[in-house]
Amino acid sequence: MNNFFLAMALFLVLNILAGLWRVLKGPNPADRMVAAQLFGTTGVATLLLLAQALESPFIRNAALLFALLTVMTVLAFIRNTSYRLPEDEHNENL
Amino acid sequence: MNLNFWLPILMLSSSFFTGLIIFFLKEESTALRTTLNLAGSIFKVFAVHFMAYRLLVLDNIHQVSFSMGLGFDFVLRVDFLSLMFLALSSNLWLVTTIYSVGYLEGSPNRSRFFGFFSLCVTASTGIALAGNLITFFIFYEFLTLVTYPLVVHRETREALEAGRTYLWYTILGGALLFLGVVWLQVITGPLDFVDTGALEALGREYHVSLCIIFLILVMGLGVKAALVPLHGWLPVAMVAPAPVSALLHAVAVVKAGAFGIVRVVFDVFGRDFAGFLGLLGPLAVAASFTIIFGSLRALSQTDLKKRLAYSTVSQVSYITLGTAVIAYFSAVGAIVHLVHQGIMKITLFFCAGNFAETLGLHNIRDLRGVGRRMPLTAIMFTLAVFGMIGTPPMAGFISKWYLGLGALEGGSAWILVILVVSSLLNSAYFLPIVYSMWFELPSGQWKTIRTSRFEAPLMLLVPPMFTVGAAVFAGLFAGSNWSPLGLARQIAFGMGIYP
Amino acid sequence: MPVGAPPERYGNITVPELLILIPFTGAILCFLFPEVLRRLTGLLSAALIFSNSAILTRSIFQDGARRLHLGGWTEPLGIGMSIDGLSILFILLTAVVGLLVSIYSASFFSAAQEQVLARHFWPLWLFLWGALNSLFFVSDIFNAYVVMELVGISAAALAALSGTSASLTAALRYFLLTMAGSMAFLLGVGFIYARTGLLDMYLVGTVADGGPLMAMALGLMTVALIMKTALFPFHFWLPPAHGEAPAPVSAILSGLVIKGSFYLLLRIWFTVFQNSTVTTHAAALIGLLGLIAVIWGSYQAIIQTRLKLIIAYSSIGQVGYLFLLFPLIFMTPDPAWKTEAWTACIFQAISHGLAKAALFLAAGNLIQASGTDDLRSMRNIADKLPMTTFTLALAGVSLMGLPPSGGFVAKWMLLQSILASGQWWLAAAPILGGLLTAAYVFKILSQSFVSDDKKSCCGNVSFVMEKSALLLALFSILIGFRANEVIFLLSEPVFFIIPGGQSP
Amino acid sequence: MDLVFDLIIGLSLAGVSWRIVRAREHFQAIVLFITFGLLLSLAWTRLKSPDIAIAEAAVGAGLAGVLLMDTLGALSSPRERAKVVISLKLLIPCLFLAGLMAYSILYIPEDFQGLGIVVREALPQTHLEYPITAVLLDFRGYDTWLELGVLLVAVLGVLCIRRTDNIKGTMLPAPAEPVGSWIVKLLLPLMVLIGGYLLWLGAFAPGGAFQGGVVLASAGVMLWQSGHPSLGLMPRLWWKILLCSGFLSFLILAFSSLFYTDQLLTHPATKTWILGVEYAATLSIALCLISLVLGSPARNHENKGV
Amino acid sequence: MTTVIIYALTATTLFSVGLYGFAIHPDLIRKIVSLNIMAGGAFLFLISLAYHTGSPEVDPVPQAMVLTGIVVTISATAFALCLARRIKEKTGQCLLEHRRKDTET
Amino acid sequence: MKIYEILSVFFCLSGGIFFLAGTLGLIRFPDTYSRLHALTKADNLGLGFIVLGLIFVAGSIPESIKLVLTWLLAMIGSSSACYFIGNHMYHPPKAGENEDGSGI
Repeated sequence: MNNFFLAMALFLVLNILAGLWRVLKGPNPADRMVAAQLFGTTGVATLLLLAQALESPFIRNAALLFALLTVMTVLAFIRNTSYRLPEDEHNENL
Repeated sequence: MNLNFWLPILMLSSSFFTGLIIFFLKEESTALRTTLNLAGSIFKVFAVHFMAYRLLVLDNIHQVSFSMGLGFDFVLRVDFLSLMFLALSSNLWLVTTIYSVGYLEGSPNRSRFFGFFSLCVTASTGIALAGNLITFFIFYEFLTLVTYPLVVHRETREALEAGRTYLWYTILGGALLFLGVVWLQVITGPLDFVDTGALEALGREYHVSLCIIFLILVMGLGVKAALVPLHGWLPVAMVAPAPVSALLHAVAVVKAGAFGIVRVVFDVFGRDFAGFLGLLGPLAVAASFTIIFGSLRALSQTDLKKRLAYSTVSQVSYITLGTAVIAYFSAVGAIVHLVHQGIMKITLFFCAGNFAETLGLHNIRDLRGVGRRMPLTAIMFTLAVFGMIGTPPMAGFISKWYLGLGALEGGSAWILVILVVSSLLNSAYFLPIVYSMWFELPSGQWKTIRTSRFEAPLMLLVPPMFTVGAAVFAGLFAGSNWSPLGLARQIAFGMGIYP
Repeated sequence: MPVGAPPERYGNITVPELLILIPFTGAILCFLFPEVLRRLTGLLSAALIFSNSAILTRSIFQDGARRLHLGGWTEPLGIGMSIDGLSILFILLTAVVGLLVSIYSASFFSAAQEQVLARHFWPLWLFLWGALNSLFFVSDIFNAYVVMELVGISAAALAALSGTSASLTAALRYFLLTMAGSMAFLLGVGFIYARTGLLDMYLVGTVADGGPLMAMALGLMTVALIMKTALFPFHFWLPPAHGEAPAPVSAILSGLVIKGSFYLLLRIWFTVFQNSTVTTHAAALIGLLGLIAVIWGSYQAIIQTRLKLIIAYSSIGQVGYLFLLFPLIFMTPDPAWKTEAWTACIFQAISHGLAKAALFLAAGNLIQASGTDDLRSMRNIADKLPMTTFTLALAGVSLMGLPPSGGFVAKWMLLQSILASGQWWLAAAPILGGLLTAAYVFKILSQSFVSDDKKSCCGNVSFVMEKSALLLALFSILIGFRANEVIFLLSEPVFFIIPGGQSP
Repeated sequence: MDLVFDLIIGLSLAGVSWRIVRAREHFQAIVLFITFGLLLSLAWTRLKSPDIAIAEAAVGAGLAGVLLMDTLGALSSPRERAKVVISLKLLIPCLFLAGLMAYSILYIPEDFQGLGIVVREALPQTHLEYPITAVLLDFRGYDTWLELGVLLVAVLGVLCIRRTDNIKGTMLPAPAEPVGSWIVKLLLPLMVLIGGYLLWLGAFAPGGAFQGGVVLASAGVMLWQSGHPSLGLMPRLWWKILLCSGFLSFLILAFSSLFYTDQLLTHPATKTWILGVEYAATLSIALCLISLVLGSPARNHENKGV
Repeated sequence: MTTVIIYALTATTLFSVGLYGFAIHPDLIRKIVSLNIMAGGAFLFLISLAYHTGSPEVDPVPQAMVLTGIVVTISATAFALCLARRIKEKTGQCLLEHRRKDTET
Repeated sequence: MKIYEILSVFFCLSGGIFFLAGTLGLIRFPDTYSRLHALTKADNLGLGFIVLGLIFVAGSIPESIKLVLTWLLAMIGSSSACYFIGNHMYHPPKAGENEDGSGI
């Protein structure tokens, strides 16, 4: 049973790795941010699964924190990205 | 109060603290400064004579020694040789002080000048008193440090250049000496000058090392003693004021080097052991080369002080030459030349200073007919010149005579040739000056820089009179036990060198 | 409660811990207090630390080395502190330099425009002092990492104190390098822990052997500490950082902070790795770098035209001497000469600390008087500030290693052990280095013999500032006469780990 | 299965770190770095270190991202892209180093025993149940003290660089967003609650002063992000005292232990002390971190202090 | 043991990669990020040791060390970033290579 | 294998599928808005299913509550985050309007 959860966790990790492609590709910062956001949620799920698989319930607290705090990064992101938009048209064609 | 302990320390501090106090005096307080200076130097002269009395008559051994924690002690010890050097430096300090007071009257930065001047004397006192090579080295470096400000005293670009040259040479020499001293210490452990012969025990084992050490030491000392390839700083340093040149050439720097060579050969290695190592021959050759080379270069100089400087290069090497020959007479000649050359050369520089100061004459061409304008100075100059050439009965004759005898005794007759050639060259570069001073007409009007009741201010006239008198008496009464020659004999005896 | 043996205290009167507690308390108070009280608090703390250091020195001198266990937990569980002759010498150096720099700063930062600097200076400086003191007590490798970070951040903040863009850049460059070094050090801690499962230096030292893990740890830690000590290839951060900071800060950085990392390097090599096989090649390599540093740093100092940069580059050269220790210790068979080399390098560290602090403070006087530290401004200074000129000269003498200064004693012993160990190539350092040092020292001093036509000089410098710089310079000379005590402190009876020997 | 997981995590960590280094756009590097933190916390989880995982989550998900993004916003110009070329001159030494380290890792002894056993044996003598907290607060309390010192000095350094004595002078509230402030109203009490919970947990389970402090700090930062003055509400002296409180409580402990037991940092026999120290540490960690984050992003006020 | 080796290898790789990044990037923020990667490597190494004790219980000492290390690193990072920003404000660049131009002014 | 375990496995798997869908969307969708769209739905649901699956095996009520709380938080967080990003892109602050004066 634990192995199943571990496998699930692994699957989600692979998901994250696949999603990295979007981070690398962009093209605009918002895309990268969206991908990071997905990673956050996927990470929460992975941590929860791992908490189950490795039988260490306190890991759930880590998951909780991830869920709680990722929004801060986004808030910081929108505060600091006013200048990035002009790039879009240029990069969209890449 | 234990005089045996305190007297050497008093000797040092009499000039050291005078110097320190003078630094912080205001430029205007001339009277106080002069009083301090004179008090210090007169005290020192008395102290030296008192010490001589105690040493020669009462046989007291003056010694100061304390540990530096480095495997060696800081040792001050008075023996005959140091006494002689001390007497020379303290007397000439007094004389030069008087001269400088007159010479520098009204010029800027006098506090600094006299401060370093006193420290310079302290350093040469320390060199005289040093009881081992390490203590010697400490004062030797100190001397470098405190003479630099004197060389650049005029603050002109030229002076600074000269100062830089001087520093490079002497610091390099200091570094070599440092290397040699430490190396020797590593091989032998602490070694006082009285322990002559300790090296012989190690001779076989460390033959090569000792030879290299000797070479390094002589090179390190040779910089100050102006042995030929290392002499470059000396002519350049002539930009310094006349009393400085006088002191540098007669007592402090050049003599420190020569004195060091004497110490190394006689007291550290021992003459016989150095000879056994085969080191003295090359040394003699180097000295002879320097003698001839210096004289040849002097010939081509047109600046009076420069010519005198090259003459020093040549004359000081007589001392080295004397130490390099294993003979009683050579040793005595070398030691006595230490004094004779000092008093004669200082006279020449004083006179050159007088010419420059009162009439603004630097070049030899300009000296034509100066004998009529400044007869007293010219007479003194002439006397010193004859001494330098080695005409009897002047002091210079005594040294050359002994050196010649020593050459014969030591079986190195070729040295006689050197002596003769050198004397001829001496005449060749000195006599024309004398001739033109007395027998040629002045080329124009003298432009007087300073006026006084006599041909020059009194304070500039008395010192050379005193020194030239000393040179004459040292020659005339050479036979006395208390003349430099008499002392030199005693020193030779003290070192176990007999005829 | 606590396990293990009771603490080994020999003299009950002295409390070494106070040397850490007082500066930290002072720092906190300085931070909390309103600005008017900061200077007073700072000075008071400095005086207290100094007196405590003196008392502790006396006790170590009489009773020998000492070991403390924090929280009553003995090693390997808890963190220990060790105080032996080596640490007490550095503590004392810090105390002397620290006290005089504090007195100097009290006057230096008193000008109205400097008030804002003073506000930040005192807490940071006292924090740095506390951190340095704990660094010299350190006996646990991880603790060393934390302490090093504390030193690094406070030193970098101080380096940025003057707020010019050059100083900020220099501070950041320094800080990034220290941080990278700390990371390497931490990884080294990991490697040691992987091999031994221990963190206490002395315990590691007793069990550690060779092997790739230990070699790796040694390499990482050595590189980290060499970077922080600004040895030759990693020296580039030092001149701007030390040259751009305000004078008292430069004095602290050059006199003390780089000594801290060097001290740690000694501890790592001779305590932690005392029994493991260190290849002589590594030691020779470090020695070679030291030799190059001596020559290169001094050469760079010669070609500078700003006084503070000359002094800063001179630090690179002078620090190079310290690293000659490694080949000398590891390639000399005779233990007597090992001790000689050891003493020489510690002596060099101490006398350089004093002399360099004096030089920087004197440079500060110069800048305050003439508004610039261009060498040419020296020309007007010599008459106006004879005491500062004298300070420069005295400290310069010590740097050159002329007798009878502390630098002379150091170079003497260094050259002696070099010659005795037969590693001739190293002799170039004291000889050539001395020559080059003389060149730049006289380059500074000769300026004071040039009289400038326009005597448009200069602001006043307070008496206190001149005096404290002069005192430091005097100390750097006078320490030459007290070589015996230093040698005693570094010799066996009060010595926890003798290079190549065993722990007591 | 475990091994596959380990391998994947290991490889992806290495790969992501390489991409971070190679990324041309700074922003991309930062997003990747946030992902890197996520992967690291998975690794901590796998290595049975929930404490580290929680700390990493707290720091990596929130504060580190905010710090980097804010700085990036201030540092980069619009279209700035780094020129990232592979420099063999540097790569080869790094590869060599990696190779050496990899080689030496093979020598980690099979029967490695750390200090775990010693700690567990001594644990009953403390008043703490959880070994990591015991190590942090008791066995190696000195380290923790100095660590609080590092935090404090970093704040002092930031103040020094900004030439101000008060964090207030460096702050500017972010523009208000309707949704943002709604979110904050919702999340803030929860964050304080969770922070307290983690602190309370530390006595016997993964959690503790640092984790709690970071969550509290995040609450403060988030408050500021949504346009509230946050720390600006605090009186200056209180801000200072609370900033020091952790370090100060250790200092008081040190003095009193020195006075009573002649040893530094010996814990007195009551649990109150430890709790007191831990609470003070939490508060000051939170406040220091807020000050560190808010201390930097001065926009309009920044030149006044100079 | 294999797990430990895998993570330790990852750790050292991270350290080297971070070091490389630290060395090649002239840009300050990238340097600081690279430093954090190095830190991650060092921490991972310690934690992999903590895991490797043979017993089911994990060694608490390296964990405590890493916790301390994380605090230290985040403080240092924040401090460095603040310095970098200040440099940017003063010079308009966020590089370290403008020393020469700077000292002239 | 007990019934709740089977349920757990089922829910987890469905959660996994949603995540996969989200990732595919992230990779394949043509522009930022649609990626945003794909993501928000997918990962909230995916996490929800996984939480649901884990509740079956969590063992205790408080733990289950914590799991649900986590899900709720993640949902709030990610939806508001997506709102922020979308809003931000749709109404880009004009240059200079943002407080970002020194950044440029």
